[in-house]
Formats: sequence, structure tokens, C-alpha cells
Amino acid sequence: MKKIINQVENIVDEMLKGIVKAHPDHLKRVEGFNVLVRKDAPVAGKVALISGGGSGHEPSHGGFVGRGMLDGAVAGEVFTSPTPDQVFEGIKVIDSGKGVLLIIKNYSGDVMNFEMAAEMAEMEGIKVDKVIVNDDVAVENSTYTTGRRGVAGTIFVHKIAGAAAEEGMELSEVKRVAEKVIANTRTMGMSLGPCIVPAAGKPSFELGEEEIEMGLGIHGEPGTHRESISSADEITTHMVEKILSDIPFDEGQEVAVLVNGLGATPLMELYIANRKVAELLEERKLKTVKTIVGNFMTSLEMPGFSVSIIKLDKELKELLEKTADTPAYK
Amino acid sequence: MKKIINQVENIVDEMLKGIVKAHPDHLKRVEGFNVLVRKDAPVAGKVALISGGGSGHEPSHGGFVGRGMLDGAVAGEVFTSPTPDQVFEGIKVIDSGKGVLLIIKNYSGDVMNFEMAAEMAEMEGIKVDKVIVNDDVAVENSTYTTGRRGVAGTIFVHKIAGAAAEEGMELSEVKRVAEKVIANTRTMGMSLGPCIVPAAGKPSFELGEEEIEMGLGIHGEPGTHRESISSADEITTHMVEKILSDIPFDEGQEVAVLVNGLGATPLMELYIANRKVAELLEERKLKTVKTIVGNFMTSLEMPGFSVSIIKLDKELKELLEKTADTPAYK
Amino acid sequence: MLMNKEMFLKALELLSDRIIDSKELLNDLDTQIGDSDHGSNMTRGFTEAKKKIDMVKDKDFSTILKTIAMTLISTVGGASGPLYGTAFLKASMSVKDREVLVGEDFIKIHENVISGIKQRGHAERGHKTMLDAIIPAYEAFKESIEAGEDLKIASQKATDAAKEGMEYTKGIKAIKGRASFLGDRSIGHVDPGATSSFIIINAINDVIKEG
Amino acid sequence: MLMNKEMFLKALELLSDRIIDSKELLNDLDTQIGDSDHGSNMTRGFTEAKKKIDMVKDKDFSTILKTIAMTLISTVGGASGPLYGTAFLKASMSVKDREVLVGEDFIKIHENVISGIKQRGHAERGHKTMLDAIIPAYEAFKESIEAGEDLKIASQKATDAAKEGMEYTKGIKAIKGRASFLGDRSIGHVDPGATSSFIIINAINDVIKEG
Ligand SMILES: Nc1ncnc2c1ncn2[C@@H]1O[C@H](COP(=O)(O)OP(=O)(O)O)[C@@H](O)[C@H]1O
Ligand SMILES: Nc1ncnc2c1ncn2[C@@H]1O[C@H](COP(=O)(O)OP(=O)(O)O)[C@@H](O)[C@H]1O
Ligand SMILES: [Mg+2]
Ligand SMILES: [Mg+2]
Ligand SMILES: [Mg+2]
Ligand SMILES: [Mg+2]
Repeated sequence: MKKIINQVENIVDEMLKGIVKAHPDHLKRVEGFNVLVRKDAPVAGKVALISGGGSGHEPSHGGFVGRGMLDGAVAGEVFTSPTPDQVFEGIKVIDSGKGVLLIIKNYSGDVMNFEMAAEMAEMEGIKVDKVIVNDDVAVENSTYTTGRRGVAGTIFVHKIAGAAAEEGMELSEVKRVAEKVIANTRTMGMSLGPCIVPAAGKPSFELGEEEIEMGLGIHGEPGTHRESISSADEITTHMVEKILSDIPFDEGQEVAVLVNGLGATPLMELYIANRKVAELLEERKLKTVKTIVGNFMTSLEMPGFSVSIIKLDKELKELLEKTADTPAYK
Repeated sequence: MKKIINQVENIVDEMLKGIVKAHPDHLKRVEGFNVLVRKDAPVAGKVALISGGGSGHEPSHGGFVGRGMLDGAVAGEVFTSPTPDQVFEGIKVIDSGKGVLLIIKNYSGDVMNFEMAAEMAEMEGIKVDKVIVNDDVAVENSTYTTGRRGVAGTIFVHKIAGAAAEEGMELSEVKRVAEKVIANTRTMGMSLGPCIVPAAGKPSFELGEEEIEMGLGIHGEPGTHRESISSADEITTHMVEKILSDIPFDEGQEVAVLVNGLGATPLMELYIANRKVAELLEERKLKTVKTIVGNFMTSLEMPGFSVSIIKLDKELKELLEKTADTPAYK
Repeated sequence: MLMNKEMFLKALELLSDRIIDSKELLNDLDTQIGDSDHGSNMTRGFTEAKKKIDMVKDKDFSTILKTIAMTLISTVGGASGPLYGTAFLKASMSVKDREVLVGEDFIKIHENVISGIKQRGHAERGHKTMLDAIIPAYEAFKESIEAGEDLKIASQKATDAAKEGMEYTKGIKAIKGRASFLGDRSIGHVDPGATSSFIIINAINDVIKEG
Repeated sequence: MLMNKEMFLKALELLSDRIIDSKELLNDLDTQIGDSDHGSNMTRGFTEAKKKIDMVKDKDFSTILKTIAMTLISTVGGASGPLYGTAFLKASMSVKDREVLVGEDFIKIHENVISGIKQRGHAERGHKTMLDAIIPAYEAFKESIEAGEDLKIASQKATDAAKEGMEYTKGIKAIKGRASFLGDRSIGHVDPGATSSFIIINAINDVIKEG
């Protein structure tokens, strides 16, 4: 394992220090906690948004703290949900009295830890509510199981619900918008190879010279199945079709697209994939009003990418197009 | 070699199509050429800036086309300087009559091809001038050799000279500013492993499980030497010291920093390195007024990073702080 | 036989040490069907818990268990943090005012732990989680005690059942937790949480055996 | 003996094919001390050049060489594109109005090619570049022709000298081009550009040998 790190135990702390040093105008750290909040938190009269999860997904989630997106981001150990006390501290710091929306990705750990924090906040009289993001189409839907994972589509929740809060909407309204985003967002991911969780020190899985993992999440876990590598166009087509077959799209529907790198995929390759995504959506007569390409929700140094598509109505489109000013999204 | 690509011959073309699809508001492609230019090119009354080089450095250079930075970017094959006819076409499209500055990184190929393009442009009566970026401290200086490479510090030239042009400076003034940036910028890079040039299909070099390459450029070439991997702090200290010993810095000097990923290094690790860079500069009593962390000048999927430091005077600082609006830098 | 304070502290120390020693094993199991961190998570928690136990070792059973619970909740993270945190919290609530623990106490602990984990995680037996080790242990233990057998025997039977339950998770598909995203690919791997639960039960049994 | 139009076209075809066949070899050499693309660059250029030659093969020597030059300049890129482009352009200018080529023509071509490459790239002999194959070839050729030897002999001597010059690059440090950034680490590897130059000279010689 070769990584640019010092002691494995210090990774998260040192990373947070490095982020604050890089973006002193956008954010500050809650002293003694692994929590980043807006420089001007709490923002008076505004509903606050908090998100977070394990580390290793940078720029998620600290990179989206700033005007028009998140008020706070809580960082757990690498790929490990943060503990309730950390989340609770974040909630306390960002609440302006208008309430706090928790944006949780659908993992047992994230859900349980954030829920415990919400319970703690409620006990202190803070108004909190939550949404659970589950955009991953790779996992078949079932009421019996845990359900689907929350993956890169979470960025759309941060952006659009963030704009709603910035516009002055009440907590229940911001939650409604966030849930509309979740209901209309779908993501599919693939990978060319594993990543190495620093504390484990070993690759998360092994792939043959010609093998790829399809349908995988953002924690180095294996995907739904393996197949032989094919062309960028074939892979992308498979992913987009999986998404389009999961949620009905009418001709003329306006959409936004996120082609998200998992960490080690060159932007060159993401753009090559994006070319095909654009072509496929044009063929289906969908109208892409915004395209985002880059590393937004990563899985350490995993080579691979995901495609997210969100169906936009007038409200979501307007909120998506509002400016935001965060380290990783402007 | 596992990559998200189709036919190797089509990589550059498909990538450019994908960029244009992602950023239709910022840029357009010159039809029939591997040249991206500002959507509103030529910009009346403004000196135009053109840069470029081989592909594989994304977001360089197309990602920096937009208001306040480049007017045009020419993309060669992967790691191969673009040909003079391509550069010439770019010059013609962006020239508004105020002249064009060529920003060239110091490689024989880039220099020769851009120079030939400049000759062609002059023959057509277009006012052109050039600057050659050579920020890499890894290569010892010598008037006898080719000199030093141009690497990630080029971003500062794009940004600051771009702001100068946007402010309405004349060609000679923009050139003066660009040369001041070059004279005050230093970069040092390292890598944990090779990249694979698609057409070659093999790793650019091989490293042992515990080895790193120090002092390498952005084309997958080996560096100046190999050593055993050490901690992020030790590596970063070595790099920063190499820079600080190359150019005199007085206490209280204002600087800007770029911690640049080479493609496959997680942002997490870049931030960990940045924490140490900030600490070292504070120890030296240097004043960091701007820090940029991310993938800006990459080397395909190479794991590794570089540190660039620029000494700022009042003029450079003001120009650096002007807003820019490009796909990769805002 | 019964468990006194000395045995109680010894059990807590041993189970912490065993978890810490199993870090790599648990990470490796989690690499197969999860995100490679179960060993790191548990080790972080129990390393901290050991320090905290030392500070409250003169207090009563309930306080000690509550200290462990709060430490796990604030250091482990992931899915296992809230679950083991809840488990120890429920155990703490089950032993209020007790100065020694007998068979019935352990039955009560088991019952509260299981209902706490179920409440927090919404999982059931057969979902390929820690419950697949804990519930069989509870059933075997209860049956043994109710049949009038000694704590030593009941504890051994509970441990054997936990082991069997842990091994059983290898053959089933995950319904809850991160491994559930793998679908059928989760079959063929032992669940890391069931393994850590077995390790804990086994450590307690080793102390009871000797006592 | 002399080189007629038929031999001339044959030489151009053979040298193009030889370059294309050496793609991997040249990429591999460039991987050692450069950026792995010399073979790809040259192959791209000469594949295109072959098509263009076919379209102008009825024209005079100078036009054909100029066509190759312009094709290389607009397709090869990198350092080798402008340099080989310049080389063919200078060769083109050296054979204006010639219908066959004799020893003196080749001397003139060599001289112009060398001065063109030097002007464009500011390199000298011993800098570990294509010049280290071309200049020795020129010197051997000139000496042979001036000693009154036949074109066949002079061409063979030039080829042997080019080969020696190419091999000589292995032992020296690069001063110009991308390999110069490696400093001493460039020692021990043959220069890819010197190799492609040898391949071209050798292909021309093979046609002269047969002719
Ligand atoms: N809902 C749940 N109920 C009970 N146990 C669960 C649940 N979700 C996960 N687990 C247990 O937690 C273990 C994983 O813990 P850990 O790896 O530390 O957390 P994470 O899955 O968040 O990375 C699983 O092996 C499983 O036994
Ligand atoms: N200034 C120069 N003068 C002469 N030859 C040069 C010069 N620079 C580079 N070369 C030749 O070009 C070769 C490399 O060509 P190529 O790999 O195609 O271009 P690049 O170095 O731009 O990738 C070198 O091996 C060397 O022989
Ligand atoms: Mg985890
Ligand atoms: Mg090259
Ligand atoms: Mg886990
Ligand atoms: Mg090369």
C-alpha cells in the first residue's frame, strides 16, 4: 500500500486540517470535532443542512460546505459512518433556530448514527428532520431488504436542497424539495479495480486483467457482478440504460447529468464517457440542461465512474441553476 | 491496460466532444480541429491567450478556457505536442486584432510546434508573442541543456496572465506579467507509480512496492531519482525545501500554493500534503494568500502530486484574486 | 456458580483483548462482503473502552457497562457502533443494583440486548448479522438454565450455539447491512458482525469456565 | 550507380513501412527515457505520408518530398514532427529539378537536412538525438563519395556509421529533448530518434543495394 499519508490514525484529522488551510474563506472546523461548517455558521434565518459519512469520498462532504449547499459536514473514519456525538455537535453549531435537515445516505451505519444524533438534538429542543438518499439502481429494490444505497446522486440533493434553504424555505419545504430530488435521481456505477482502505492495508477486492465490477457503491465493496471489460461506449450504454429503465422518462423531459469519477479515473476518460451519455440522452429525446463531470463522490483511489441522472421539473431546475459557492462546486 | 476508452485513435476527438457537451456555456470546438476556444471568441478589444500541449493532462488545457483565463487550448495526441497547423488555427480563431500570447511549456516538441505556428501567424499579419514556462525545480538549471520543464505552475500563468488580458492590458504588458509569473513560480513533483499511455499500452515505468519517483514531470517519464516511500510529511517537506532553496524568499513574502494531483491521488491525500505545506510555509513566516488543491495538471492516471509555490507582488496578487469563469477554475 | 465482580472485570478485559487481536480477521471478513473496516472499528472502540473501564472499575456493574456503551457509541461508528453501543446500554440497564450475576441475569441481559439491537437495526435472525450469533446463543443458554444446568454448562452451550450461528451466516444471503447490496454474492462468506459477537461470547465463556 | 524515380519511390515506401513496423520498438525505447510515443508519432505520420505519396507519385522528386514534409508536420506532433518535417522539407529543397539522384545530391541532402534540424532544435552532435545517427552517416557518406567510391558503397558506409552512431547514444547523457530531464538516468538507453533515423537510412540503403 503506497499512500501519501502519515500515521493511519491521523488521516481524518490531518485531512480536515488541510481542507481548512485550503479553504479558509468557505469553512471552519468545529474545534475538537471532525466537523466542518460554513465560515458564517449559524446563518441567521436559514434552515441548515448537514450531511456526512465515512471519509474517503472527498470532496464529499466537506467540499460542499458553503453558500447554497451544506452548512455542515461530518467526517467519520475512512468508510465508517461518523458517531452520533459528532453529528450532534455539527447540528448544534449550524442551527440558527430554523431547524436542521439531515441528508443521510442509505447505509445502516449512517442511518443509525444520524438517527441517534437527531434523537439527541430533539432532546435539546432543536428542530431536526431527515431525508435518506437511495439513488443506486444497481441494487434491486425491495421492501424486505435494506433498500438501495445512496451514492453520487447525493450531490444533487446537496445542491438543490441547499439552494432551497438559501432561498429561505422552511424546514418542511426544504425536506419536500430534497425528497423530490431523491425520488427523481438515479445512479449506476462501475469500477476497473479496487481501492485500499488505509487501516486494512489490502485491496478491497481483486480483479483480473480484463475484468470490471459493475453496479458497485462507494465503499470499495464488490459490485453486483463482474464482466469482461468492453468499450467506453458499451459500458456507458449499459449504465445509462439501467438508469432509464428504472424510472420512466418522457420525450422532452429535462434532465441533469453527473458523470462522477471514483478517484483514479482520468478526467479524459470521464469526458469520453460523457460524450456517449449525451448521445444516448439525445437519442431518447431527453433535454440535458446541466452536465457535471469530475470527481465529486469518490471511493479513495478507485478507478471507475458512475453516471447519475435526475429528472427536473421547473422548481428543481431553477434551484439547480442557482449559484453556489463551495470549495468543490461553484 | 484497463481504460474507459473506445478506439485508441479516437481518444482525443471523443474527449473533446465530451468536454463541449459538458461545458457548452464556456467553450466551443473549432470545427475540424482539436482546438477549444471561448464560446464568445474572438473577444473584441482583448489580447487573446492560447496554450496547449499533448492530451492526458486534463483539465489542462481545455478546462481553463473561459473568461479570465485562456481564449484557446490546443490538444495534441496523448503526451504529444499538437502540430503547428492546429495551433495556427487556434490563433486565427481567437485573435481579435489585439494580438495573441502563446503560453508554451518548455518541451522541445511544444516549443518547436508552437514556434512554427507563430511563424505561420506572423506571415498572415497576426501579432503574436510567446512565453515559455519552466517551473520545475527537479531539473537542475543549465544554459547548456534544454533547461527546465514546464509543469503545474503553468496554471498560475494561465490565471494571472488571463486576468491581465481580461483587464485590457496590451500584448506586451500581458507578456510582461506572464514572464513575471514564470520568474516567480517553482514546482516539484513526485509519483507513487506509472501511468499508461493508451497507444503504448504499457506502464511508463516500474516501481517496487516501497519505491517512489521523485522529481518527475507530467508525461509519465521517470523522475530524477528513486527512493523508498516515507511519510506524507517527509515527502512534502523534501519537496517544499527543494522549492524554497531554489528561489530566495523573505520573511513576510506573500505566496500562493498549488497542491496538484497527477490523476489518481485521492483528494484526501492532497489535503494531508497541503496541511504540511501550510505548516512549513508558516514556519518560514511566508504568508499564503491563496491555496489551490486538486487535479489541475495531470498525467493520465498517475498516482502522485506536485507542489507549486509562486511569490506574489501586489500586481500578481491582485490579478490572481480576480474572478475567472472556466470549467476547471472559478 | 455465579459471576462476581472480579470475573466480570476479567471478562470485559478478555473480550476487549480478543476483539483487538482479531482486528485483521474482522477486517478481512468485512473486505469480502463489506468495506474492510469492521476490525478497525471494533478495535478502535474496545481500545478506548479498556481505558475507560480502568477509570470506573470500582463502580457497579451497570455503570461499568454504561461506560462501555457510551465509549463504543462515540468511537466505533459504522453500523456496529450504534448496535454494540445499544447492546451494552441494554446490558447495563439489565443489571441495575446487581452485585453478582447468575443464570437469570444473563437471560435478561440476552433478551434486552437482542431487543435493543432489533429496534436499532430492524434486522431479524437469518438476515446475516450479529443477531445470527447472539439469538442462538440466547436460546441455548436459556434452555440450559431452565433445565437446571449450571452457568458453566449453559455458557458453554451458548458459545457452541453462537459458533454454529456464526458459521451458518456463511451459507445465507445478507438482508440487512452493507452486505445486502451484494445480493447473492454475499453467500459463501461468514458475517463479520456475527464473528465479533461470537468472539465476545466466547471470551465471556472462557472466564466463566475458569471461574 | 544512381537513384532513379522508381528506386526513389521504392525507398520512400520501404522507409515508411519500416517505421510503421517499428512502432512498438520505438515506443519502448521512448518509454525508457521519454514519454512512450515516438513509435506512435512516427507511425501516425508515415501512415498518412504513404497515402499522400500515392497521390503525388507522378510528380517530381521535390514535390513528393515536400508532400511528405507537410504531412509529417501536420500529423506527427511532438519533437519529432517538426524535426523530421523540416528534414524532408530541406531534402525537398535540395533536389529541385533533379530527375535522378547521384552521390553529390545525397551529400547536399544530408547537409541541408542536418542544418535544418540543427536550426529547428538547437541540438548538436553528442546531445543524444537523431543527429547522432544522421551526422556520422553524412560524414561517412561524403568521405566515401569524395574518395570516388560508388553510391552503393557510400550508402552502405553511411548506414554502418548511422548504426554505430545510434548505438553510441546508449552510452551518453541526453542534453536536448525530453530525455535531458532525466540527467544521468538517460545513460544506458539508446535514443529513440536516433533509432528512427537509422531505420530510415537503412531502408534507403536496402533499396540502393538492390538497385
Ligand atoms: N441492521 C443491522 N442489524 C444488525 N446487525 C447489523 C445491521 N447492519 C449491520 N450489522 C452488522 O454490522 C456488521 C458490520 O459492521 P461494520 O463493518 O463495523 O459497519 P459498516 O457496515 O457500517 O462498515 C455486519 O457484519 C453485521 O453483522
Ligand atoms: N532539439 C532536438 N534536436 C534534435 N532531435 C531532437 C530534439 N529534441 C528531441 N529530439 C529527438 O526526438 C526524439 C523524440 O521524439 P518524440 O518522442 O516523437 O517526441 P517527444 O519527445 O516530444 O515525445 C528524441 O529521441 C530525439 O532523437
Ligand atoms: Mg464502514
Ligand atoms: Mg511526446
Ligand atoms: Mg464495515
Ligand atoms: Mg516521445
